[in-house]
Amino acid sequence: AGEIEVGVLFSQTGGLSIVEKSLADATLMAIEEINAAGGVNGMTIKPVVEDGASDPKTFNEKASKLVLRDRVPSVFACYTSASRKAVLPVFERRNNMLFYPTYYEGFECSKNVVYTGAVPNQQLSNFIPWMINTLGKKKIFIVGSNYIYPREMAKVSKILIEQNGGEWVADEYLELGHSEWGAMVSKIKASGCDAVLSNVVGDSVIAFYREFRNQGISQEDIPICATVTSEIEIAAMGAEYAAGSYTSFPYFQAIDSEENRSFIERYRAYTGNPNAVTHHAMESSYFQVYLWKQAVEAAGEASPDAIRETIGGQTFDAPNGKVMVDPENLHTYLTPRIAQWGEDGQGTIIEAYDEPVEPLPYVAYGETPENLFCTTDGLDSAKL
Amino acid sequence: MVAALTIDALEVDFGGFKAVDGLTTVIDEGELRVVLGPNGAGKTTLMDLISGKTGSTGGEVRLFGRDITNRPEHQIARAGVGRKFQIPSVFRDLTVHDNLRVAVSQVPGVFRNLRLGMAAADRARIEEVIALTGLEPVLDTVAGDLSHGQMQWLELGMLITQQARVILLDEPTAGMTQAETLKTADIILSLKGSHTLLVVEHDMAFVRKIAERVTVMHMGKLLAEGPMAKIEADPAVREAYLGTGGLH
Amino acid sequence: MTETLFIGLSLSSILLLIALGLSITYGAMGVINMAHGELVMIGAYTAVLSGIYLNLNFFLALPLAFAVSALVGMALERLVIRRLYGRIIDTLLATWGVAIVLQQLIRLEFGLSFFGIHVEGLGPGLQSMDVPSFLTQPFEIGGVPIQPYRSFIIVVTLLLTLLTWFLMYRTSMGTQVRAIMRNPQIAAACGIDVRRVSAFTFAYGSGLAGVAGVLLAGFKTVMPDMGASTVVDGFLVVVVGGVGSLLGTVLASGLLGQINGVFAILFNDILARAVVFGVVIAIILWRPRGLFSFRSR
Amino acid sequence: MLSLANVDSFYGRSQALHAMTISAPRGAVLGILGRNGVGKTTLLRTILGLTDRSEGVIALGGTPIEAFPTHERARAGIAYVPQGRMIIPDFTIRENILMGGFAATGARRIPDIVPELFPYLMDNLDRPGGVLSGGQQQQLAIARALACKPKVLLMDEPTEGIQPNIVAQIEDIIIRLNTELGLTILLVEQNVAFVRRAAKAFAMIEHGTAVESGPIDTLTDAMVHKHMAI
Amino acid sequence: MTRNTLFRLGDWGIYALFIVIVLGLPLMMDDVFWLNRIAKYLVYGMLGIAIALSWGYAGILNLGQGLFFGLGAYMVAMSLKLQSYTSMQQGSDRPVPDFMLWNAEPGAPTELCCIVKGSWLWLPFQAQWFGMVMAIAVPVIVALILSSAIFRLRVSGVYVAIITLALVLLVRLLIIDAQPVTNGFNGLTDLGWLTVAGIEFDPYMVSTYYIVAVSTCAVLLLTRWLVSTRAGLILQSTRDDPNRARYLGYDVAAYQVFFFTVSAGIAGFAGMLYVIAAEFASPSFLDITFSISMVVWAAVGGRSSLIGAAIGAILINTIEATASETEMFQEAWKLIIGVIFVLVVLYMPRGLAGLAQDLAGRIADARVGGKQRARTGAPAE
Ligand SMILES: Nc1ncnc2c1ncn2[C@@H]1O[C@H](COP(=O)(O)OP(=O)(O)OP(=O)(O)O)[C@@H](O)[C@H]1O
Ligand SMILES: Nc1ncnc2c1ncn2[C@@H]1O[C@H](COP(=O)(O)OP(=O)(O)OP(=O)(O)O)[C@@H](O)[C@H]1O
Ligand SMILES: [Mg+2]
Ligand SMILES: [Mg+2]
Repeated sequence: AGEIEVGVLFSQTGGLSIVEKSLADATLMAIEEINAAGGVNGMTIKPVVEDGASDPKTFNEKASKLVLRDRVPSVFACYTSASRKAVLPVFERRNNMLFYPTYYEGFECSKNVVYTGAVPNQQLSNFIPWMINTLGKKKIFIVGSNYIYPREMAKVSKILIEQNGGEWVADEYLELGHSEWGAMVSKIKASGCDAVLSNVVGDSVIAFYREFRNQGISQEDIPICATVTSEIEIAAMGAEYAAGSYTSFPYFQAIDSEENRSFIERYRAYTGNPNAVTHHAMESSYFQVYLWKQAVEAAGEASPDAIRETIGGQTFDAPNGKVMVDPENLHTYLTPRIAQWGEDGQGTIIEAYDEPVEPLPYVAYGETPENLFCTTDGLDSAKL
Repeated sequence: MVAALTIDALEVDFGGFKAVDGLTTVIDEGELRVVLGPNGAGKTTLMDLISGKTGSTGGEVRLFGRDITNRPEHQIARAGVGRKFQIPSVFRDLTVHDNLRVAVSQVPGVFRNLRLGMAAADRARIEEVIALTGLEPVLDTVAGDLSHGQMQWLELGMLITQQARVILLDEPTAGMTQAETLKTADIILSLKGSHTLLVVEHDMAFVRKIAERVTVMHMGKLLAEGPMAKIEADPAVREAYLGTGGLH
Repeated sequence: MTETLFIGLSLSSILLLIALGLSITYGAMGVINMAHGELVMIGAYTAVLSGIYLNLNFFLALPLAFAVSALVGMALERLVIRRLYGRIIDTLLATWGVAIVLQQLIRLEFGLSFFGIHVEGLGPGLQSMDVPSFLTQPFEIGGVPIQPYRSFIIVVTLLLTLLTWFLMYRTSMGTQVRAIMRNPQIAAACGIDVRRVSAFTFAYGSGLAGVAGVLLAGFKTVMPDMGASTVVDGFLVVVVGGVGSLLGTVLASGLLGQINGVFAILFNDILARAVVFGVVIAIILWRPRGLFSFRSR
Repeated sequence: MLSLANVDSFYGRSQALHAMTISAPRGAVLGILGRNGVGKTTLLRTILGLTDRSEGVIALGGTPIEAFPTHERARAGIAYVPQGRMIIPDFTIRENILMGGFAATGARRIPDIVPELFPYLMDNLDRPGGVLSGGQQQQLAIARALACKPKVLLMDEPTEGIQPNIVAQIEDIIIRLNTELGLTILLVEQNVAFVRRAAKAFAMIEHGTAVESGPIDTLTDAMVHKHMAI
Repeated sequence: MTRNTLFRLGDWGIYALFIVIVLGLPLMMDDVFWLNRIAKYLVYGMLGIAIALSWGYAGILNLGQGLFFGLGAYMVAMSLKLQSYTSMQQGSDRPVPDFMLWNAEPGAPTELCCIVKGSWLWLPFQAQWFGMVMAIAVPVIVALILSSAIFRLRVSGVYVAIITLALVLLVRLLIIDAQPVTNGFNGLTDLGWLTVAGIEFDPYMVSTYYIVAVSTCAVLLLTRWLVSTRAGLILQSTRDDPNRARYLGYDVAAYQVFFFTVSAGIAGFAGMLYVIAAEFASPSFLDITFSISMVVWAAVGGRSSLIGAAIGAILINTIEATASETEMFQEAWKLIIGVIFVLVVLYMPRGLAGLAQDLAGRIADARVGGKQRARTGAPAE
């Protein structure tokens, strides 16, 4: 009996609510399911939902409310790195646990965060070799939104491109949230590249694909290979604009498994929207609640220290398959997949690892499975 | 003796149209000079040029021998030129008293004005001006709420508080009753001698009361200059300004 | 070279499209309407919803969006702006509040989401509008590649600009609008029905925003806060051009668009935007009342 | 033609007219006198509905108009030459004149009498109004008022800032407008001599109320002294 | 007692009450979270004061006040970043911000001087006092240069607003683009705590609250003094009629520059305090929405009242916080805030302070019984 409170902090209002609302929904759905199945250690989970309002200042304030005032032992929160960075001091200084569901650029090794989204190696380690070797595209134009994630993805990509005998012809950025792609796309056309690696995020994605098509570039000649374009953006741009392009993610709505089909169905029922799409970060938002539950059950209590002790090594059969929290760096083993988008707005998975891949948050810095920077006692500075 | 205000071949060109066109005149210290001229003759523009509101395109203005042509307005004001506008211009959101307090400061700089309160001398001067202009009953009224006439008074009062040595008055009695006009004339006459005044006015009764030397402008040029009596008799002036000639 | 010019031109036309409505509501009526972007957004949603529910095609959505945004604008004028004429900063603040409300209303599906009702096409998510395929298929005329959608935007913008110019400077309505802007009391005393003319003018400016919304929806994302970022650009254009000068608005959008295009092609988009901001600051410092403005004495 | 009965008028919370009662029969030239700030301008603005609020009856040719919005009153035939002229600076002289015509029915055009009265304006139709001198603007304001073919003309200190020979001419104009066009004129003036010459009747205002009124020859120096001295 | 004395007493009474409450709050409340939150809101209050000073008193609407807030925040955050544990962790005994390491070109020296282009700018920030001084100095210098250009060239009204707006957008763009030295979009996080004389100021400690509270009260009194001086009066006159002020011999631009700069300095100071209370600096401080919000706070409180604007900022933020944390309003709170803004502008054009003044006016009228006209327009407090 009894209740256990957890924090749920995403943007319910403001520009980022477009995506973050679905993360909050997925989190709350998982909580509801767990409660329906008897809760955790016999206790009902009570979510304390707060609105980050798409503003780091608000995220910081609400995080401190959840941690210091409501004293929840764990918080499921944040989509953008900027908001995670804004709440991080609260979690680290007050020793609380943050569960972060988004793919991000890496370079973090916090004892207070469990990262369940992909890090660069989990999106790129198969993608770039595949582009060059299977797809046969050697000259690659890298574009992104102007912030940390695309820049770091570009850095990792460049290393991988060179290792695989390809060549990157440009590395260009557009201001986050902007959608005037005229100049960029004509540069792409003029550059003589074979493929575009896109780290463009948010609503800019839609404008990008549309402009691409409007300037008459076909996905056959120069395919867009994206790391962030998910089902949300595809649905919004109109499937015909993306048809033929590729995305690399651990999760796609099109994954053909019983777990996933049931997950999609439950999510649609939960949100009351029969067309609701599922995507990587929201799937992570979903399964990380289960990982948390298992950790609490393993520890027998829910204190942040106890959760940190037991979360490492937890595995779960998520809609995308098996996932596992790496005990060294609290990031998550995920299975990289590549999908090609079809006319129906769904991806066809054309390439996937057989099993989950180890997360390497410092891969751009030279981290390899043999040479881990992030250890159980934090970042190993000697290696940097 | 150096003249208070020397205007030397002053000229301004508004895209081909010369509103003031080679005007020359000399005003002695303590003199009260009336400037007459038809509407559009360039009287207000002349004041604009003297006070720095408009930049001249030729000629010179000298204040007590010092060249002030095309200097920034506040420097000209500091050099001793005070000005009243045709449309009354006061600080509409401040009270009458605050208007006078702004005018009284003798130091221009920001830092030297960073103090509370007023020097005794300043306070005395404000009292004097209040007495002179009869603004006592409205001291705490916001200037924007004054009637047209009261605003004219206040503006005149501010010039006196400001201790300008040369005062330019553009139609100071516009919109005043006859009685008020007469009172204004008295104030102006009482300033004569201690201040140098340049007055533009169309009200001939008022002009007759105060005028000694008169300058008449027409189409930006000097039409006539001399004592009032001579001016009134001048056929050119009658034709252009006083008499019943055609509208231009 | 022609390609760069074309990019600049199309950037200019989009700036102008947004600024046109503002140059009326701000330039002619003295209202800094921060909700202008939301009227653009409403125009875009009108296109989306009319596609879903009425099966209207893109071209029919244009007049419909004009009408819907104009009506919303008219309501806004009636309820809020009417009490604020002459208080320019207050119009900015109040319409800022209105913008928040409009965005949130779309996000909450007019409040229906509280009751668990989902309206297809609304809500916090991204929406899209279909563009007829002949407007997205580039073709060539004499070896010069033509981008039909952008060309279409340029043409529509041009037509709207001419229409606006005609209305403002060649009709008695235009004189009335401009008279009201300068001195509403005298305008009224001269027999102008200030309320009606203001309401219509505001509605017209808002309607232009609606049209802009549809055209933007063709290559941008439709979402509740899509307008918020456009309105700032619009204001920069109107102010640089000189408040109240339609010609100024046209030239300013031309100038800023071309500068943006050239720098984006020669260097990169980030620098281009920085340069645009720099140019805006420089122009205002150089001409403190914008490129074109009337100087009274 | 125009009459006010017991009119109170307000700016925000402050009252500027108190139970004002005056009337100007058809064809009258009513001179309105009074000190600064007694409410002369307010009276004219109240007739047009330009103050914040007013109460009482205002009638034009027998029809009560106090419920009309300003533009309706203008269309009913009241034209206004405001104190301070209020020319629209960036309109040309032509546009400024034609503006007045929005109150008139039919095509907007410059009334025939304008070239005759104000040749300067006709010669400079395309100059912006904002650069004109004060006197020129006054002429323009009168021309604008005439463009609406009014029945009643409200003039607020039309000689303020005008050169003497044109003052004489405005006097002629007022008389001509009155006799030739049959206009009823309310003339606010400080210049008593001018009023004596131009007006047929007078009203003396004090504290927002008409304290004396009658035909112009009943205006005594004593009244002037009593109500207009400082 | 005259009406004016009554007013003055009431006015000082409100200041005294505000200061007593702000300083006495920790005695009544021991919830560290709320103390920290109120400290942040007091910082916003300071921003309200800065806006009221430039907008209400000088008539200069600055839509880019976030620039100065952001600069102040970044300056102090830079020095606190170098004091953070992770900055010391990089294998050298001298601090290097962690993000510079992964933004560095491979093989670059891991020294602050030269790890990335421009990183040498960080060198002096190793001293905490330097960051704190710069937090005020940099906004002041930028404001001085900017406002000198603006006001010497007689830019006014909405054009000033647009220049400040364009500038804040420009600087925001540059901060985000200069990722190797600024950490771009993520801003500066993972900071050390402010340390004075060996004492660390945990943002959730009462002493940190007092740093903010005392600063706010000091700024309030300082600005109050400034506007009561003759210079303050002259400033208000330049707002009403700059030409008149010029012909009285005042260099209007100098007054505008001075007060604009003071306002910027206050905003920079506020930025610094915010970092101390919230432990991060972010380019979102330079978002247009934030700058406009500040203006709205001041409008709600009363644009021409310093304390009114401060209270407006605190009040609006408290309402936002409580509304958004009330389950019923979770999604609708923005709607409510938007409606409040509109209603305040429509029905309370002079904000809370105006409301209070009208109320006080009525009470005073009843007391004094006289029919003295209220001073309406002047910014009385
Ligand atoms: N900035 C300007 N641009 C163009 N023309 C101007 C400007 N300023 C003044 N003028 C013209 O210069 C002439 C003189 O104007 P000014 O105001 O000096 O006349 P004035 O003698 O003061 O007349 P009044 O007695 O009517 O006040 C007028 O014809 C006016 O139109
Ligand atoms: N817009 C306004 N708001 C508040 N009070 C006003 C306003 N306009 C005028 N008043 C007040 O109303 C009263 C009458 O003013 P009005 O302008 O009608 O006087 P007037 O007789 O025309 O004076 P003058 O001869 O100076 O033109 C004055 O006390 C004035 O302060
Ligand atoms: Mg003049
Ligand atoms: Mg009057």
